Amino acid sequence: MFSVKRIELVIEAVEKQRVISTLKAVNIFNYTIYNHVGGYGERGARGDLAFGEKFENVTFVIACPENRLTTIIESLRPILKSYGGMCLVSDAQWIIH
Amino acid sequence: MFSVKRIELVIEAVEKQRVISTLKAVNIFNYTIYNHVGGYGERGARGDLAFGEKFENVTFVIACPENRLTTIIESLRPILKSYGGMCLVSDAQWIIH
Amino acid sequence: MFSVKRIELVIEAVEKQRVISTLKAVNIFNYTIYNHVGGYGERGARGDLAFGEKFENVTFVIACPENRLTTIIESLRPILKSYGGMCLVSDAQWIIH
Amino acid sequence: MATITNRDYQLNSFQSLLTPSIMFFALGFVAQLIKSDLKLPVELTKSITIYLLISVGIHGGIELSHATFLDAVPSIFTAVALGVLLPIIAYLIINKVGKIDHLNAVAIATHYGSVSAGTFLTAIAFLEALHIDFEKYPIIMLAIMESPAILVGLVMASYLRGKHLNNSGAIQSNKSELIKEAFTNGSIVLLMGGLLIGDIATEKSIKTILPFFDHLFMGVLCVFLLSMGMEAGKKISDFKVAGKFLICFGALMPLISGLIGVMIGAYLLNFSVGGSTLVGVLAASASYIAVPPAMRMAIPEANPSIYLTLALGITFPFNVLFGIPLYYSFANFLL
Amino acid sequence: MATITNRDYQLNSFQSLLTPSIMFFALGFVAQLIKSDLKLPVELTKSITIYLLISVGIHGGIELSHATFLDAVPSIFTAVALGVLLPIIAYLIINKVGKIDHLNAVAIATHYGSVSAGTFLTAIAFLEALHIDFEKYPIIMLAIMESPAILVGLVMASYLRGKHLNNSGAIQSNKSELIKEAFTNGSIVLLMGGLLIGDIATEKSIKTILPFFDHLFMGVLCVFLLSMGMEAGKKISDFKVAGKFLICFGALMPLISGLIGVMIGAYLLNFSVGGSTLVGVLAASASYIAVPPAMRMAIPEANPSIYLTLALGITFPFNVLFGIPLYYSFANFLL
Amino acid sequence: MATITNRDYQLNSFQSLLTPSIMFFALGFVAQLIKSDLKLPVELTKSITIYLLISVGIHGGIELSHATFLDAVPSIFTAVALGVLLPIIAYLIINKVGKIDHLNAVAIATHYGSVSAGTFLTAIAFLEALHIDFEKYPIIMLAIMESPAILVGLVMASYLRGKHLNNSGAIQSNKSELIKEAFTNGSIVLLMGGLLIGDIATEKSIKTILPFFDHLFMGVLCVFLLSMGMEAGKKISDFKVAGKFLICFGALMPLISGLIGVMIGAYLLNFSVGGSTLVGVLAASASYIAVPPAMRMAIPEANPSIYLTLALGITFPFNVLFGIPLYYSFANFLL
Ligand SMILES: Nc1ncnc2c1ncn2[C@@H]1O[C@H](COP(=O)(O)O)[C@@H](O)[C@H]1O
Ligand SMILES: Nc1ncnc2c1ncn2[C@@H]1O[C@H](COP(=O)(O)O)[C@@H](O)[C@H]1O
Ligand SMILES: Nc1ncnc2c1ncn2[C@@H]1O[C@H](COP(=O)(O)O)[C@@H](O)[C@H]1O
Ligand code: NA
Ligand code: NA
Ligand code: NA
Repeated sequence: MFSVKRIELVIEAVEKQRVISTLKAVNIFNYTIYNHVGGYGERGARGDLAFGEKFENVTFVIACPENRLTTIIESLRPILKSYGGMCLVSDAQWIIH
Repeated sequence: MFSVKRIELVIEAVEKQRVISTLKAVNIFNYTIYNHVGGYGERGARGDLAFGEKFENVTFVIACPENRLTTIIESLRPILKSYGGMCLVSDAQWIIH
Repeated sequence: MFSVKRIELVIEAVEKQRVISTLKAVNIFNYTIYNHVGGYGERGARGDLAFGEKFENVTFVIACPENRLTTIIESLRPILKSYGGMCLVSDAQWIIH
Repeated sequence: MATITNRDYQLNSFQSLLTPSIMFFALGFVAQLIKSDLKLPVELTKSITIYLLISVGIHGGIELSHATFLDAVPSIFTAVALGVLLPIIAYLIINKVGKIDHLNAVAIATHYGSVSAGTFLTAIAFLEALHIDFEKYPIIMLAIMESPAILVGLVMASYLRGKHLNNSGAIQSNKSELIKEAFTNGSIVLLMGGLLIGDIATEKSIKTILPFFDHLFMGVLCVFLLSMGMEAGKKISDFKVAGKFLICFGALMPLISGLIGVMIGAYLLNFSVGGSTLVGVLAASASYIAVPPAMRMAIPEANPSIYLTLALGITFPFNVLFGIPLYYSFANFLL
Repeated sequence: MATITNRDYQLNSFQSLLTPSIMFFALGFVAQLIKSDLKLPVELTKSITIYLLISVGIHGGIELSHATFLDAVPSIFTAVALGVLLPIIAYLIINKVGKIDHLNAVAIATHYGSVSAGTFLTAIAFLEALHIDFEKYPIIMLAIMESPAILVGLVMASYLRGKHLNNSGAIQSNKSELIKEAFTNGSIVLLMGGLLIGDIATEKSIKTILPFFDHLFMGVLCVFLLSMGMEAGKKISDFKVAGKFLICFGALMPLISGLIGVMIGAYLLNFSVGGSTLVGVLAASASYIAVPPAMRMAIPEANPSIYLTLALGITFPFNVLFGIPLYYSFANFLL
Repeated sequence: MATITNRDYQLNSFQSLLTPSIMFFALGFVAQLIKSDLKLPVELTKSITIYLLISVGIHGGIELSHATFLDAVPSIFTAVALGVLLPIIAYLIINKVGKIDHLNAVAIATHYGSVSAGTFLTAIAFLEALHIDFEKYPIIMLAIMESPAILVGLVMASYLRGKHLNNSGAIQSNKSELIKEAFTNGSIVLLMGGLLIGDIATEKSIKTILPFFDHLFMGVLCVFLLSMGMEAGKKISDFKVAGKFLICFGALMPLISGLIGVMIGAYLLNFSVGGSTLVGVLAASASYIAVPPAMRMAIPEANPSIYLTLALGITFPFNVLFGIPLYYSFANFLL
């Protein structure tokens, strides 16, 4: 068991690939992803249309060592700036397997 | 980055609209929602029937300032009382975008 | 409101039943489950195939009293050993209803 | 039809059990029993249900385009009456005989006043396999009978709450909302919409959509029953939550109401053997789509596992496997 | 066809509003208005869209297998021209007349230069109900018109950004990627693929797949329009986000471009009444599938609620209920 | 049939590559290569697979209702033998020639002993396009061949684990559970269920479901192959994970086993050209539905990316594009 940071990023589905590439660029390859996520934010409702997963959210959950946090956050910030979304960071324990 | 409370509410899908209205009534408009959530609790299994998203759970994740927490919780409590469900609160950091 | 541990277990969908039985064996009956979860880890990409929810992840969220944590973790460890997956533990407050 | 010899009938009846649709029901049931990993996507089952409801509606509408509204009045009236009386009878049996607590009893009883489109469709497949004609009014009754029982359930529940229970602090669910929902239910919209469209549209234009809504019907029904067989098979393992009394109830109640229904169809509505069988099926079937969520909202104190297991795991398969041929032979015997 | 008497036409036209497909659209719309809990699985709507696009493509391909590529050149040229000009006209109206800010104006305008396959399919159902023949070139135009407007939108947006706005720190979305996406869109692949396969495959082998792709078409279209009616009904409640000017725009713009389209079809392309109607429909319809996500990526500053509400909640139902018969009568009047 | 001239055959064979179903496979493949955003809902692909398996089963069942069980014994026996021998051959090639480690070798080899219903269905479409008749026993073989290879894989894995590896602390997956799963797999249930129902049901009642299960078959198959083309296109980009040796193996193994299969069909089972081709296809095809999850559970040490890429990205497209016509011409040459 060791301490990690748990990043929870809710963002528009269209930005999925961009997030994955951005993470790769800072050497983060591992993540968990939830598709078809709905929500309501400053940019209105998401996830209620028959066309288009393109107007849904996806959620990324990324567990990373504390010392990687700032790099990751800073790499994601421009995406959050343009396309909105929510990014929460909390503390967690990683169970080694 | 500033501190927020992360509310994670797992509740029956039929109560979705009621939760949204209740949140609105206390001026909380933003949330993230996960549909088709399964689970097992005091009221048995959820989310395994061919008919009916009506017997599934949904999960609301709400990030709010600490000083709004009590109001929100108290507004949700009656719903939890009648229809069961789980409500967890934890600390998180909100990444400003 | 009282303190609990929030366990978040991301594991291959094929192991769903095994996790449920394992939890039952240590007297944990309640959990929330998210199906069709994607991800990327040491064992490559998950959740992008037309056949087979069998190559997807599922996420279990389990809220438990602090004193039950070790038992649960130890019961899950062998599964994590064989089949990979992620297991995060964090602190949360349970809202009594 | 009534002059059919008994032996012929038995042959026919047995053979009819071997219609593809019923064999698919059995296949799904067996797949579940042997714990096969066979799974139909939930969206497939939902899509098929939508298709079947529209199809049945259109079919009925085409036939009814020859009738006047007045002709339908007795059927409509009967449907409402059945929807009101059956849940009361069921409640009395469950609460008085079975000693089940008031609110659980109401929640369960309500299911038996409403109807199961799946059972109705299977009955139609059964009749068509035997080449038995039937009146189309039961399709209207199917649409109508969804709702009244829910209202009766609401009334019973609030009466009993007032009489026997002191209200807990629980939220009272908005009653007018529940009533509205009882009447704007998705199945009702599809059935009634189909009926209307089948009735209004010109014969020519209807013909363009029949290859989809008519020719495929029996085949699609097979996949539906495959899925229903699997659901029934899943639920059957929850038997113990229901307890012995309720298990018996789940098979006896449809028997009682099915026979009542057939008699009403034959003597009151003057339907043929086919039509009377369908009225029997409407009376006998228990709702597993519209009523469960309504009861979950209206009577959160009741245990959903019980009423779902009864409606889906016991009454539905009972009707499909034994009830339908039985109601049919009873109708045959009467007429 | 042009010698049809006016009265006959009116009768036909009214009757045509009662085709099953349009009644299903109305059913979905009403279901939403009465807040029924009716829901079609999203996957069903997507699957049906895929089916319809392939079917229309194959259908067109079979017909085009008799034509040469040269015959199609004028249609292709016209499609591109419409795709370029319509968004510019729309932008000028929205920005100059409506005083809507530049970027929102571009985002909205782009939708009107592209097309809606759903509207096109409804128009085909309409023509077939009236037994009106039509040229198949509009199907190619449908595939082609998806993309040019998106490019025009991109160009306009970056021009206006340079001229009127100082770029915020926001990421500039990769333009070449967006352009690539405009041309490899799923609908284009299905339509073009269907066209090609219908064109190349031998008549014999095509016949084996027609029971699925042809005979069921009109029936499946009903379910599609049911779903579209529900979407339109959902969006209609968002009216207020659009504001009065844009609501009017959502009904007037298709009128203008529809009439222009019919004239182009009739006089420039020398199409029959049926074909000219379809060109009108292509010009009049606004994209609600391909363009919204493209604009979301290209112009994140614009408000998606506005353009989605306009395209789906106003222009689509307007075209289905009033536009199509209108463009048809205009074509009828011209020819 | 065997007297067909060589030139005729070549023409036919090329033309057969232009059947709609195979063109749809190519369309899906190309869509993926040009990175189109085209997506079929996963539930659609699953639903179609269910439909196709039932249809093929029913079809076979109808034909087999004229045969006795004894007639099927040689086919059944052959199916089991192939399922046992092919994975052993494949294992030896992979491990001895390719020097791939034991457990990965077993996991991969197992896939080649089992079958791919998608390949089989494509072969049927191919034969029907050429108007070639075929025996129905291969359908039974398709159902039977799903399982034995999985058992062989389990046995090989535990033998090799004992011999070459000291067991890590990893959980031993429950073997009896895995064996049970091998025989109650969803595809087997659907195929066998369909066969049984097609066999038992009366001709009259079967006719009512053929518009759905028969007439639509070839059209639905097109959508299935569109989806398979997309999957294959996705997987092809994972080529490098497999390495050169395994890529060659993915194309050579089906060649070897396909030719063996054709010979067995022609000489041992005395099938016609059509039937022998199908036996070849059964032998040549690699499972991508039943076996991968079984191997994932039974041999968690092996890398799923490798066996999925091989079965789905290499062997499947190889068989669809080259294998099937090749096995057919070989059968043609032999008979
Ligand atoms: N306070 C919040 N709590 C939970 N989720 C939020 C919150 N704010 C935004 N979101 C999520 O982030 C998405 C995009 O937010 P926005 O960019 O503000 O529209 C929304 O659709 C929600 O899913
Ligand atoms: N201890 C727990 N941990 C995780 N989820 C829970 C827990 N208890 C209840 N839940 C979730 O809350 C839902 C409703 O709970 P209940 O009202 O107890 O039936 C369940 O279906 C689960 O999804
Ligand atoms: N660092 C991480 N952050 C988030 N999710 C992870 C992480 N590592 C692994 N996972 C999840 O756990 C699954 C299995 O991981 P693995 O066993 O490493 O392949 C992946 O598919 C991811 O969903
Ligand atoms: Na009833
Ligand atoms: Na347009
Ligand atoms: Na094989």
